Amino acid sequence: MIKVEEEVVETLKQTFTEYVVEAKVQREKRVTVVVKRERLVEIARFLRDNLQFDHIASVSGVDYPEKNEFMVVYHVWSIPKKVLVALKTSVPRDNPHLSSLISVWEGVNYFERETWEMFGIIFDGHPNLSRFLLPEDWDRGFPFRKDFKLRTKPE
Amino acid sequence: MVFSWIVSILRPLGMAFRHIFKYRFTVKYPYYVLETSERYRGRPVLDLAKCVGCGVCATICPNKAITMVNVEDRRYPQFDAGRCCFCGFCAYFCLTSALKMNGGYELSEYDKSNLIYPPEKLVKVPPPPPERKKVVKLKKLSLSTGVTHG
Amino acid sequence: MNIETIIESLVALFINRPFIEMLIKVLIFPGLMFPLLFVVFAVWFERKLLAKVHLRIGPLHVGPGPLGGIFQLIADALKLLQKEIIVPYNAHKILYNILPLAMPMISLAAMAFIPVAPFPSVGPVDYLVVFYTPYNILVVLALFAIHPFLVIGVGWASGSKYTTMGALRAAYQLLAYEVPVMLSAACVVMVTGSFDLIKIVESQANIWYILLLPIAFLVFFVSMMAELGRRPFDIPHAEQEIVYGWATEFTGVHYVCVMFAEYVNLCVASCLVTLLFLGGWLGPVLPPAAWFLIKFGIVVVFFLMGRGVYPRLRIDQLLNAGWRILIPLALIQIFIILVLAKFAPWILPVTFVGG
Amino acid sequence: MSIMRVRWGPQHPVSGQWAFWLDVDGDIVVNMEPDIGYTHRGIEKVAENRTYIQNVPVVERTSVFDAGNIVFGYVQAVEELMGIEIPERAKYIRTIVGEMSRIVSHLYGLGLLAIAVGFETMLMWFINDRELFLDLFEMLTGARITYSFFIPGGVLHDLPQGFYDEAMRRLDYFERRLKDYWKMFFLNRTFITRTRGVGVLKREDAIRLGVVGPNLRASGVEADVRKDEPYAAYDQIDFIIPTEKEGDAYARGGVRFHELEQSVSIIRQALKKIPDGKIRVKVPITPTPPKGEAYSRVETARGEIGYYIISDGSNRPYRVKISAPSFRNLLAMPFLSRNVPMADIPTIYLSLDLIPLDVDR
Repeated sequence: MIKVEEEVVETLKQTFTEYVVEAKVQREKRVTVVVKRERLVEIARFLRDNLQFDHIASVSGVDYPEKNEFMVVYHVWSIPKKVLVALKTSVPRDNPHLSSLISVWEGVNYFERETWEMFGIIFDGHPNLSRFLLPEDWDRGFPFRKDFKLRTKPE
Repeated sequence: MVFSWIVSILRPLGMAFRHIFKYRFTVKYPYYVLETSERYRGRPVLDLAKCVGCGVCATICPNKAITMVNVEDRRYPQFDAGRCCFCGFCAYFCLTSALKMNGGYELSEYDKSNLIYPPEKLVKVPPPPPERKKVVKLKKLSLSTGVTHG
Repeated sequence: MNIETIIESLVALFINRPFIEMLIKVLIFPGLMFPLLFVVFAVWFERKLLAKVHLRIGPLHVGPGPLGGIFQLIADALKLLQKEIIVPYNAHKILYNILPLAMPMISLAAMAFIPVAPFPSVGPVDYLVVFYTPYNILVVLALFAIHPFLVIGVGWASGSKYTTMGALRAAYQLLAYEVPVMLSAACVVMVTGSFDLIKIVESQANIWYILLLPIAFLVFFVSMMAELGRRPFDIPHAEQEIVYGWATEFTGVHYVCVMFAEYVNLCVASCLVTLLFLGGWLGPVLPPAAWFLIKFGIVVVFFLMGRGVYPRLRIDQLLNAGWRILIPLALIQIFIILVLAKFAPWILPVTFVGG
Repeated sequence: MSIMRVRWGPQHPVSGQWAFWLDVDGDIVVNMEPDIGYTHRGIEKVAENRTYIQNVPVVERTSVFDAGNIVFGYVQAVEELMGIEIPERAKYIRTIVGEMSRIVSHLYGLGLLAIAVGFETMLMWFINDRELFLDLFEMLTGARITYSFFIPGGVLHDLPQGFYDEAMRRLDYFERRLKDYWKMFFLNRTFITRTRGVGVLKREDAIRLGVVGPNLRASGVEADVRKDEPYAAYDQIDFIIPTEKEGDAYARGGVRFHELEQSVSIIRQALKKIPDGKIRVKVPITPTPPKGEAYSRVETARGEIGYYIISDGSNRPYRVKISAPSFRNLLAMPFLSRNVPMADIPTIYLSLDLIPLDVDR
């Protein structure tokens, strides 16, 4: 039952030995892969072309201020294999640059735009990183970061 | 081919004419009100005798609509209808079932301060609909006409 | 000259048969009062009928008992008349103010040429008609054809994107549907051999043209629906696409005028359908005016019903339907008439020269 | 050639709470850009500041049209984090609520599709029959629209007395009405003319853009979380996934319509098979799941919703990412609205069943 997932993990580990930090089967139909950001695009393209991960499910940013890094998680579903892979990569907080995966999965377009807007992670190569969900004149920083000060309602 | 084309244009017309004579669904609200179900989540009502002041309702409330206030050395919930999202968790998690959801949903007020229900006000059960209003029961659904309400 | 002679001369001037007849014709039955009452009733009836089709109740309050909501339109109109007239910044001020007022006038003018029932009188004809001319069908259709130009003018003068789009759509649609209207009316004229609506009705004594010329009836009805902009052809308004089309910017009295004109047009179109194809006032037992009103009412119901049953077409589909289906159908009908004239001339009420 | 830039919304009869920028050449739209965020409430951030159970009504507000299935995903993710297995009966009740919610949502969505082409009757009839299920919801959960009914560990209430009979009667009636609807709307020539061939989304484009739900299935991809990764009681119930090949607006409406039929059958089976037992396992009022993360997928009416929840061991989630179906379908909107007549924009928009609430979160 869990064979397909292990196969994915093994293939990834063998192909990108140095750049895969961690790859494991989380549970049935869930695979977690942590990679280094330098080769993110190649690994993503490998996932799409060789392992049939074709359907982007979500892109989430996670803020870890104490580790001084952001984690960007791409969840990709494979329609033929019926497996979800979580492709994680960490980005330093003081220089949040990451190459965009829009050339691999076109569906990440708005997800990356949202992640940029909410976390300030700059996706190099993204065609249109402009204000999306927030107002045009928003100047209070990046709201989903942990150090964003919430304004409480005046009593 | 032409026949099915004509049928597909004329049949909806016939069906629409047939529906003219079916029962209406609308409930004329201010004059008629619907009977709510037993579990209907309107405003919570407090039973002072049962309340032990544990504060579970205030802890679980997602919108902080319930705060605990002191009344004569006892702690009781105070309810703010303006913040309530009517999830019913306060009543569900209440340890002694002192809080119960009541069917009363006519909670609008002219003054915002009236929306805050201190314990002594929260005890009162919302009054039934005024005399002029007629309570429409959930009618039995008739399979031929499709009526569900009056 | 004392006051009694003045009163007597005034009485002689006004209390006489021709003048009272004229008053009835101009102000009451086919004239002003009839379209006004029709608009009030039609709007209410449309709301009620659609509500029934939608399984709702419809308007309920302004008006007595089962006629609840019948005065809603009057209340709405009074409210709208009190409203400020907002002229958009980009608008052409003069045209924007004049054209909407001209619209109901032209519609009412078309109404004046329509005979509705026989009525023994001392005037030029024994019929209930405000202005009589033997070419009245031409006049009515010509007045109808002015509307597209007013609409284009209004849309342009409002100076907004949505009104411009709506006006251009209206132009396409109304101009495209002029042709089938004319052609199908021409069928009736051919069969009757007269441009006179009265003669057209009288010639249907044996057989109504809806039975004799079913294709022409279909074409005429559908293209009239398109001319009026009733759904499924309400593309110039198309609320979901261009807000309210060419009438988006109108407020207050302008809006009242535009809506009034639309419903008077509906009245004129229903009258035309009744007269051309349903035998007008002909019918047994009941008085002719009653027959006319009954048939007229049925036609109105079918005009209004389209809104409850069909979704709106797209402009290209509409033009396709107009140019590729309705016009050929009308031409086929003309051909059929010619064939009938050749082989079964006893069916037609008129004898063709050489037929 | 001159291009006119038209702003479509947020004050527009059919735009909803967002806006499109349309570049229009005559009546043809050459380019379209969504301008969203008018209802952005930051639910993901709000959820970080509340406890796990308090979050249930909050995430429900993602899209209240389909409240049952939206919460379903969240609750499952929390259960996966805490490592609890819910009782069988709760699973069946969840399935029933989820399918009823799907029916309610599809009726609303199909009605809106009809509104896009100017067909009020369809909306009214669908809204009318939506009431059948809202009454059932009121009977079962106590609320008509936002029934925060699922909590981590199970469901709030058991099926009430007489629910089985009432539901069965309503389903019988509804099934009969569905046949009428098919004749009245989907076989209506004008409706077919208006929706056939509009906004054609090909199979490979649909996958490439990451479109989900009925929109993906209307393009010929048989992908449904209920089959791919059965949750709740779906593995014990017999149903099919309706698909279409054309990928146009009519096919998308058709898939939704056939899903209504399937949902009726699923509810019937679930009501018949439902086992006795508990409806909830004990979970503390403020649950504290161990460190970890979970990604749960649920098939909502508009498509697959994904909840990515990271727990840091405290009583509040460290991060909640809601991958909402309308947000994923949104990318298809600019793609489809190139070189189409302006009149097709509302049809495309509402045939994709985009809900601004869901897009903005």
